Amino acid sequence: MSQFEPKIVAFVCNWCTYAGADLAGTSRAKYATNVRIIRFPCTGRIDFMLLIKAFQNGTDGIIISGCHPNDCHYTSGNFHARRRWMVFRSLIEFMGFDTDRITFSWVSAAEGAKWADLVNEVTDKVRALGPFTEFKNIDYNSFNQLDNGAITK
Amino acid sequence: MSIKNTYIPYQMRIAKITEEAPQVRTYKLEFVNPEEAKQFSFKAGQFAEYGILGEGESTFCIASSPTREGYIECTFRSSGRVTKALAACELNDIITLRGPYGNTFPIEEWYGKDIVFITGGIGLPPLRCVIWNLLDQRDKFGKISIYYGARTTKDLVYKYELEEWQDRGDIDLFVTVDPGGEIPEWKGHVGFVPTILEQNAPSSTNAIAIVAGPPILIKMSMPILAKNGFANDKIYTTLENRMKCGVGKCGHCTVGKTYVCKDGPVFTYEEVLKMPAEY
Amino acid sequence: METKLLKSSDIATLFDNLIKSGKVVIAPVAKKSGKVFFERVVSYDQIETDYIQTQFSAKSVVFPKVEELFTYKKTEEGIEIKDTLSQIPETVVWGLRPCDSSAFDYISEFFLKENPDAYFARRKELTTLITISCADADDACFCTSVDLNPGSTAGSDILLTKMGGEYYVEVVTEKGKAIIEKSANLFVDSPIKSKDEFLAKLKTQFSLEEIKEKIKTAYDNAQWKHESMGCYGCGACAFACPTCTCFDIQDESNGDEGSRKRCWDACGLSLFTKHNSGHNPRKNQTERRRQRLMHKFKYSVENLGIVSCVGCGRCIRVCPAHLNIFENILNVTKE
Amino acid sequence: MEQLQNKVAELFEKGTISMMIGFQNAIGKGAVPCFLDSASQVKLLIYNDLCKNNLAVYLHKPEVKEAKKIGIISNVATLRSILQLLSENQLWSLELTIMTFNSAHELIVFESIKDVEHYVQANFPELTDEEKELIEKINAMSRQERWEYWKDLYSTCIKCYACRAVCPMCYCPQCTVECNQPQWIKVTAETSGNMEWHTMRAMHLAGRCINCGECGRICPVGIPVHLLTAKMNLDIKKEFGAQTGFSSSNSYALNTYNPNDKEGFIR
Repeated sequence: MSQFEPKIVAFVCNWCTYAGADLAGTSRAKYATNVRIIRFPCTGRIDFMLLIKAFQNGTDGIIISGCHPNDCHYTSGNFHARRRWMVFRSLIEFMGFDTDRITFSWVSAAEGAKWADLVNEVTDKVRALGPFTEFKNIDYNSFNQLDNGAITK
Repeated sequence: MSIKNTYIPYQMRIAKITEEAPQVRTYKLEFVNPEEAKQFSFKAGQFAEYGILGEGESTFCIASSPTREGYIECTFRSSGRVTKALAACELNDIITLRGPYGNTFPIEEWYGKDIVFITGGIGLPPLRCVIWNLLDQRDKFGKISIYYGARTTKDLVYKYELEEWQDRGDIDLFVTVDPGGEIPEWKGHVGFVPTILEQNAPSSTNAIAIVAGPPILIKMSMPILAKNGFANDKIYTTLENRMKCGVGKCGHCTVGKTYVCKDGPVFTYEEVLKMPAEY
Repeated sequence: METKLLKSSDIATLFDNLIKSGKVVIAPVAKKSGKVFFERVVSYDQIETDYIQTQFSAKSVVFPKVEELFTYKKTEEGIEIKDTLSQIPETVVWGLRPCDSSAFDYISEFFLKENPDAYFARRKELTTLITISCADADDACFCTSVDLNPGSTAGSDILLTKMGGEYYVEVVTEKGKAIIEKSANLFVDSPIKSKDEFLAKLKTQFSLEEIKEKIKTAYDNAQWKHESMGCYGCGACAFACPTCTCFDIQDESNGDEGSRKRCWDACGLSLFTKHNSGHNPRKNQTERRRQRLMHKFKYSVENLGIVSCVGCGRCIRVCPAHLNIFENILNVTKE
Repeated sequence: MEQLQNKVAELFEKGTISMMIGFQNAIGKGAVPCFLDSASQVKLLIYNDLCKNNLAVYLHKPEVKEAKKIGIISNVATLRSILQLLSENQLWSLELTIMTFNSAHELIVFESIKDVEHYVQANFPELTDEEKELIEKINAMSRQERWEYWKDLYSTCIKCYACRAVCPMCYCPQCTVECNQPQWIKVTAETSGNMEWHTMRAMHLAGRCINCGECGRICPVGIPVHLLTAKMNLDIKKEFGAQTGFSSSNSYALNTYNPNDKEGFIR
């Protein structure tokens, strides 16, 4: 069987990480192709619901990345985001969610190499974790599916 | 078991798109499966559930006349999730259709009578079906008059048909726009529908009135009709409530014990007055 | 009707035979929250026997909280739509209460009388109800007030009543008989017995005839406001109710594939009647609460001739505001 | 009891209040919220240990907003809710007369919001032992066990939204769950959608929840949803030092920041 290739979604800020990823490209750094980058105006705009939606739609791992503290294009967007992530991470941890599949990082526009490393590292980590089936299979053994008649699934 | 599964929709191809007014479109729909077209029949006043797979279903009336076979037409304003998705469709796209549902206007009972239509804005589509039905058998009815108004000239729907009806000569057509909504070239009436109705005072002798439109229009028109001698059981209206199933099961459209979807949507004003005011 | 006796010690064997027959067996199970729900079980030791009433009714067997109506797939050639009727399994419900099974009579009438519902019909056809009569009741139970009783056979296929060391078995329908015949060696014939001394004793809260008469004119009663001001506007009562049948239809999609589902909806939720224009026919919670109660005692009588309240008391137990349906009804029908 | 009834009658007669939110007797459950609009009904009012509902949620009801001059009988949780709502500018249209019974069962009618603050700060509640125990129990589980634990609970959720309906902090005219363009949260009550809903609800209450525990207490399927926000409040207190329902000028922990916030997971 061929090796499992994880799908990874990266939610990144327009001003730093996106430019950083661009730099990685222009400087011809080689990194894993598993990542799909979604650009946001700011890390402050990355709603936690997007993470859940991404997992629901079949991603295996998520990278969230933006400007380093004090570097935010909008002064404080990443500070707000940091607080939100701290709370969110501990909440889903409490709910038993696999937080190993979400990686937070600061990558500046000059850190093309860091971006490439990050993606490679996350891809390796998620590949080792295997496909994220917990969330996808969640409906199949629940009560409503039973009386839906889909018990054989 | 031979219970028909009413939740499985027909697939319909959009054969023609007409932009009626801002946000308002008319689709001409043809059955993808010609077999289904043969089985399908409906009567004036009925409605259907139009849907986009993945988005959901929305309820509106069938705007074409049952006397014209082979296709149906629907007119809708894009406002919610489903209607926005519908409005994003292009020619030849496939949408779904369930129906027809609901009761009908008792057109046979109206033979030989004068008919007065009172409607406004997006209230014309449900009546258009009746109007064309009547016009296709014009000799069976007495005088037909139509009072139709919209906020501005842009918001009038079926502009081309309004002209056609105007030119026929066998209809008294009063098209009006609200004060301030007219453009310099506008030759029709200016004023609210009830005002125009009051000025022209249609006779109630051997006549039927059909009212559809925004609640305010209905509310203001009723006293004028009463003043002109229209009995409550001679006034018809079509109610619209939120609906999901269309067959009297989901419970969304209930007004008291009445299910608008299966007991309606066509009611006489007398029946409406007996219901609790939850519509 | 055949009547039989079954030794208490044989109940597990009967249950195992049901499971071995390959049918889906739904029985009361205690969840991590400590509450008892109907769930699929595969052995007798999973089931909970000590309960007055399950948290939710067994209606989900014939009217699931989420039911896939059909799946679709968009391809180059066109759209393929497949209904899910063939996936419905044969099911046995074990251990529901007489009020619950009598509710099946009402929902069957509702779903099948006019514009019959294919999904419901199929599920109903494949479902057998094994009811256990109530030896205990609590403050919320009021089945005797709606002309039922803790040993009523209405709606059941088999009714079991515990009498000391044995179960008195009433075989109500052919479906029930088929189950009994599969385990015939466990049963012995019995003469018809009186169950009264083994049934829960309940206080009758009101006279149904009187309420049915008085509620006809209760719509404009000013007391509705006082009775329903406390209503928070959640859907708990409707979802717990064995006779509430309202539903919503929703599409769920993932790219070119997806399904259309129906799921429970509740008239107490403010969005239930809200039009897209913002107009809401039932604007206040008072009107919504009134709709629900009037439906139970007036509208369903007018439409189907049945009072659609079976007195199970679930809405009273789950109500966050502790509203009490019979208290409300009594108050709004006072002069 | 009489003390309360007399006081409320007096307030009605003076015209200080035009509606009183309190409790009345109910069959079986002991106490149910009631709404009085004249002194003639005060005999209905009761107050005892069974009066658990957090009445602050009713302050959002259109009928109550209309009545404007409101008397409300509160416990500490209700008082905290009121303070938090004040800090979120939600009660500006109401004239509140706030009452409570102190630990000696004496009726207190607060003169001003400052008094409420002092009273709350002097009687600031901790999480109950039961809640602490459960949180510790869950924290002690392995990740897999936690996942299974919540999954089992969420599978029974029916999306009746009672947790939202009883929450004094859930006052948005349109909840995210009702936004369908796009459909953020599944309407159907399947486990994945239920999980989304509870995560979303908890996140939107992070740093605003006042730990009254109503949502968990009333959940018809018995999901301890209040633990999610209670746990987050513990974190927020630990990390950012913020406490909800402490004063009427609280700032919302997730709406502010400190450049020196310390976290251990961002690389």
